[in-house]
Amino acid sequence: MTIKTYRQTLHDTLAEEMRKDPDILLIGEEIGHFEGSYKITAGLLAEFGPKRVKDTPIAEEGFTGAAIGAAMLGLKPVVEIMTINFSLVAMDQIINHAAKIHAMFGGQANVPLVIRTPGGGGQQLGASHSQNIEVFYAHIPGLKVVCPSNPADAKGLLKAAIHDTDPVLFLENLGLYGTKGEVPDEDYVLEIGKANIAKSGTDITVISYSKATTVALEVANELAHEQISVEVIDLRSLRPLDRKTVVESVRKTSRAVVIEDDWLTYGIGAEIAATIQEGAFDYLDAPVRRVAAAEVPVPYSKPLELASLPDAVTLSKVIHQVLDATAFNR
Amino acid sequence: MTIKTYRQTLHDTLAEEMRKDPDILLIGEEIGHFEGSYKITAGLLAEFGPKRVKDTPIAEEGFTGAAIGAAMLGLKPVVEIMTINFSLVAMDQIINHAAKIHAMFGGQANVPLVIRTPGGGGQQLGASHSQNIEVFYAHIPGLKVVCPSNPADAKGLLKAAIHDTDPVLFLENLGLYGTKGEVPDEDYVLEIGKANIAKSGTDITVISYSKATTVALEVANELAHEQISVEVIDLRSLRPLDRKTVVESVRKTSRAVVIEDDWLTYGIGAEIAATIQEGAFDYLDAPVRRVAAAEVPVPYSKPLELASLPDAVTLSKVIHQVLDATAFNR
Amino acid sequence: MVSRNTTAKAGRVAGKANDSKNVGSGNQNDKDLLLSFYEEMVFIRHFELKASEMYQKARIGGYCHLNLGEEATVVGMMRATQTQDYLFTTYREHGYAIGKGSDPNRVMAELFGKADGVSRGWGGSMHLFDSETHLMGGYGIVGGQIPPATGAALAISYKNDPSPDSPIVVCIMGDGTTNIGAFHESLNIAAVWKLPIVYVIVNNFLGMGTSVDMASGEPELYKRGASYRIDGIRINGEDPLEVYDTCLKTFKAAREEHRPFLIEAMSHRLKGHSVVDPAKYRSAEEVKVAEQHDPIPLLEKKLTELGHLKAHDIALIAAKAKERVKEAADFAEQSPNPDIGQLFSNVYSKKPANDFCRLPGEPLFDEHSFDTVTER
Amino acid sequence: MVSRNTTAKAGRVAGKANDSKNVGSGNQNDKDLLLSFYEEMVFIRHFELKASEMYQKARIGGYCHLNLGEEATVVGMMRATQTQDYLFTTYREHGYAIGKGSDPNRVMAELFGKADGVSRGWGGSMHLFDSETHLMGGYGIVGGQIPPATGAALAISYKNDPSPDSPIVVCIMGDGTTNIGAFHESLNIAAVWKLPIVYVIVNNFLGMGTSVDMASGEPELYKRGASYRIDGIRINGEDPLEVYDTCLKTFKAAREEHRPFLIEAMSHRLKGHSVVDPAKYRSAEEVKVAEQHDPIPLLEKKLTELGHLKAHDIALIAAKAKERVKEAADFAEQSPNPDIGQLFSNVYSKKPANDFCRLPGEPLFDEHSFDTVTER
Ligand SMILES: Cc1ncc(C[n+]2csc(CCOP(=O)(O)OP(=O)(O)O)c2C)c(N)n1
Ligand SMILES: Cc1ncc(C[n+]2csc(CCOP(=O)(O)OP(=O)(O)O)c2C)c(N)n1
Ligand SMILES: [Mg+2]
Ligand SMILES: [Mg+2]
Repeated sequence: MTIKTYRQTLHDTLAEEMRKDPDILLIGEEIGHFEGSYKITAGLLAEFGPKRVKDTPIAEEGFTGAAIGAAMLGLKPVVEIMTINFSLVAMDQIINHAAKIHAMFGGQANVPLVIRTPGGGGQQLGASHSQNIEVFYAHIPGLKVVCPSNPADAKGLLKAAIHDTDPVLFLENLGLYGTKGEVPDEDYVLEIGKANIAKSGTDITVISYSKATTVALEVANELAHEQISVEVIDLRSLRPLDRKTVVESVRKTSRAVVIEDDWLTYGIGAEIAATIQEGAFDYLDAPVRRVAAAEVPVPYSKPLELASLPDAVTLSKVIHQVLDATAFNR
Repeated sequence: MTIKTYRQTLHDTLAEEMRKDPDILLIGEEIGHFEGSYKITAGLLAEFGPKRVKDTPIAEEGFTGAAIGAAMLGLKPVVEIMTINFSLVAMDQIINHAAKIHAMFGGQANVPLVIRTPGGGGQQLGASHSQNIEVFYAHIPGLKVVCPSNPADAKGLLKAAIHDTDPVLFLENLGLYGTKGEVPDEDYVLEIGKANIAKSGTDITVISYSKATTVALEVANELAHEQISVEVIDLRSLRPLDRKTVVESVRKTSRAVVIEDDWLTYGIGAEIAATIQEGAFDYLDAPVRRVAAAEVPVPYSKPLELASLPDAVTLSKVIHQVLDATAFNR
Repeated sequence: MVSRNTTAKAGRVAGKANDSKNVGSGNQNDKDLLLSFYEEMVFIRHFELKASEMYQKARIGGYCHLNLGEEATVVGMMRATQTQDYLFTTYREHGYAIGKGSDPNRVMAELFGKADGVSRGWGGSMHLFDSETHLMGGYGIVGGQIPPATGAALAISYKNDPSPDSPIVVCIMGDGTTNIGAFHESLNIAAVWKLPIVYVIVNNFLGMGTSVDMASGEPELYKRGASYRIDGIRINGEDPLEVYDTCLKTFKAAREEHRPFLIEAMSHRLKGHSVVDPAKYRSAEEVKVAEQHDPIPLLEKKLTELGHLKAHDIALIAAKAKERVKEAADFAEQSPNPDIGQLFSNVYSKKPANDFCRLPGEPLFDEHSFDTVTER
Repeated sequence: MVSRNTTAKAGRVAGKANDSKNVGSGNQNDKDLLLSFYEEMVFIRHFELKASEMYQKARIGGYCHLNLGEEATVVGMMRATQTQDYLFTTYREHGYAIGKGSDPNRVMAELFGKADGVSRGWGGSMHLFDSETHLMGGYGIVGGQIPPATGAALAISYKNDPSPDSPIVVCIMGDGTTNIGAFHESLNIAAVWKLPIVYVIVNNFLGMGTSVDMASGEPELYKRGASYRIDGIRINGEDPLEVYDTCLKTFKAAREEHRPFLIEAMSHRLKGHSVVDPAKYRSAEEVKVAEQHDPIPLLEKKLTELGHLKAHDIALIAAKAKERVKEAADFAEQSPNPDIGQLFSNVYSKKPANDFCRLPGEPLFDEHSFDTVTER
């Protein structure tokens, strides 16, 4: 185990995999000479050369699509889309092509492609640069979507994504890059499609993913001082979705809250709540509540932006509301 | 009242509005000389001329974005995107621009734009041409999404969308174009953001929208013969979502099923189920069930395609399951 | 993964292998070559007519776009490819699939949506794929094929040096497609990365009903290569020999120099955009012009004048083609539907944990879902 | 909606109106014009330096891209616009906003995210908008401004005939932006529809750290107009007079002929891509070259040589600019934050039925939601 940032872990994992497999190449804007907009790929051009670390023109549709074609011929491209907001210009290639090619052509081709991209608000980047639109990709059969919330998972899931023979959207988060955690030194690979019980507890289940998981854990640890035992489920994978782990937890705790950074309506949490009400109907003591972003194009002004985003205080309040509504006694 | 097809109603409504307001213009591929891929705009080039019926190059991003700019300067463009599948190449303009411009610029500009586009599977068009991805747009604050299920609503909602001062995605469906219904002759305008109780009933609520509503009504009418009283809610608008009408109905019937043509996981129905479990928790006698498309890229083969899509038989079966599980006695 | 097979692409369709090596230019007087072009063109013509008939009979569903009028371009271009070359094309691709070497039976079976179809019934007319012939797909999204085609060329250059043995990518698109963003982004990437790819615009003067003049600021489309310093050339797509010669030369340069090219082949569309389009937007005059440019009578005339073809041969070749096409339709008819039990088997190449494989209306969970679950 | 104000755009920033009519070509010896260019350039320089300082002091958040090095292009181009003309630009737009006539106080307030900001605090540095000056927005998505700009030109041509009074659209973008699909689609549309729009590429030789040569198959970007038969011209963006003259002529043609043009202004970026970029990827040599092309010392030298400027004037102009910029920063500092109660007021221009206006964590329904509801 080594303590590292999420950023450093991504960097190291990319380098480690590239050293082992010459068919892995990196494709993206400003990943080489500029060393990456968020410096994940710093130094990799120097180590692997321009053949394997390919700076691209500003053409997300073109280079993401090119990565698809390269993958169809057996390469293993890892694409960086600078932020998930810019993936909107590449959407047709991701959804109509990467996700469909295996099925639409009767299983003859596959697309071993990884698309790394960060989401995240809270950086005062304004409405078109602050979105968490992972639900678009999570909705699509043929894609996988993973969303590590900490450095260790970043390593385990990035390796899994690179080894995967199908397209994987690897969701990072601007707010996580600087966070630290223990990272296994060995060749650590997680299984895609499995949620993680990030903290076990007995009174209430909080379901989350990506950066919001750090908030969930923070609140869970705080509430422990109030003798409230919170179980935190980190989804880790949005597609496939590990419904069973979620439902089993709620069958145990009888209460559930989702915290997510995206917009509430038709967000990730909607599916979680819908799943829980079906799978734990007779076990639930109160409705599943969702803590999500206010439904506005994210404002630049700091106080406005903060008001629009979920946070620990809000989550804690909602947990208390659910406990109160269910005659929870400490 | 006149009996008309959904197609004819759209055509007539466009013409009627264009005659009244010279600032309305139509923009899209093959809408003029070709008279529209699905013939909605047949004859309009002849009536209004090329200034107001603009055939475009194949460039959805370019012309949808151009419509945004034209709207910012006070025109009222009605864009046709041939099918919702092709909207993926225009997504950045719709989501990062049309939906954001009003808020991001502090309310100084608005975008009175309508984007008409059909969704729909079941036409053997294969994986990339058979999607129902309206949830992408429904998730976005700043957009409105309406989805008429019959000719009268098509008229009322298209008028509302054209009169609206904000961007509206107007969802049609390939399978609805040929369907007929009574259409009010007068200047009929519906309010965006309100659901419709398409059929009232007391035993179970079926929530639906667009083409699936026709299936819901068909099943409701059939089940009436079995003395099952089904209430059918046609959402009409996916954003804003009329949660109250849905929940009030379920508070009355205690049972709910959603039928939708999109994929189940993170689909429209997820939000409906999540909303119901929160708003009618103490009233529900059984979990909300969802009848949606199987999670596969839609196959071309007819039997495979049919197996992947929801239908009346399935809905009926699920309704019976819910009734049986709740000791419903006829 | 990149095949090393460098043998010349054989003309397979008329049931007859073409053994002319595609290394030099064709010859006006090369009787065998010209005749084999003719036979394959006639075969494709009849294949498309059969497809149209089968569509009317509802054996084929969805959209169905034909190569009628485009046969000279199809045959000249496909003959100039090598088996190892990768082909990315559009929804208007039956002829190209056959020309690249796919079994016409399996192409027809795909149009019927059957299990023996080249795409196992999953793709249909717009989405033919044949891993054996390196047909990397027909794509239904306008421009959608161009970025993946470009990336396939990246994979080639990643694994191969320029050489007479290097595979290349041939990426086909329509005229209308040159106006979409993916065209621009991809050609630029191919230029900057020096990729072995030849983009071929089949200019049939129309998108669906919109003319090139109305849609493209620069209607001489081959000139658009200049924005990327890609050499562009316009050819007469009605003449299979001109198509063949130009392609041969251009493909050779792409192979040996690893750089992109742009070819624009002018070729009229004889019928509507798809089988269901009556093409009312076309004047009688325009239709007549298109018919005058039908490459089959043109070649027939030329071959007859050269003394290579008699009326009797013409009838014989047509009869043979019809016979073979009928065989394809019979094969397609008899092929079974894909197994419904396999509905979920193509979503991923390996089934992941917690993959959601439920039919419409099935509950999220069943009685066995929580066998191991905790008591409450 | 299209304003008919045809008065020449005045240079507002240095607090001094420029009354030269922008109808003819500027003159090398027009002292007043050159001096007013100089003053405005110096003002923008100091504005950007203050922005950088305020960013370091955390008064400004998010991304912040400066016009340092680009002042001659900014001033020459903006002076050539008329108030009625519409400007669509990028995230690197403080100078353009000021040059088009926005109050520097309100521009700075926007960078601070304050209620008096030109975008009411909703946009920030990347998203300046000013309906009064027809600044139709800075856009943060590369290429995102180009389609709406093109559509604004459509609206102009819908409502106005070509004439010396017609407004036009000026659409600014960076060099790297010419490689994205929206560029291609939009220029083609503008050509086919004959729209009154001038696309201006500010070529600063770099995307973020990627050079034009590495990113563009044709690095002489003005030549890319040819793909749409749009006339392109390359100018020296360091010389405000050349920029002014060319823009004046080109804008006039766009106004009077209603057709699109493409201008490429070469102009070095003095610092990193944004305030936080140390630009390590640039060699000392490259930095030196950029500094040699700094348009302010260049113009200073010229004006000094012409005898229009003395050391004393230079100091005075700088002092005045600094003073004015300080005033802007003070204004921004004192301006209030936007009212949190207005969080939901900008989602739609009119609040629709059932709009969802709940803060994070609020339940979907409250006790009043179902006041009218049926008993069970
Ligand atoms: C992105 C996208 N937009 C629109 C369509 C609908 N469409 C299918 S074919 C076609 C015309 C294409 O014209 P062209 O590129 O000239 O090819 P052709 O059909 O003439 O061979 C259009 C608009 C589509 N499939 N994809
Ligand atoms: C679609 C999209 N992709 C990537 C980015 C990230 N990005 C912001 S600015 C920039 C470089 C733009 O270069 P250029 O067009 O030359 O403009 P400059 O910054 O030099 O003025 C990039 C890649 C973005 N904002 N939008
Ligand atoms: Mg065409
Ligand atoms: Mg630049």
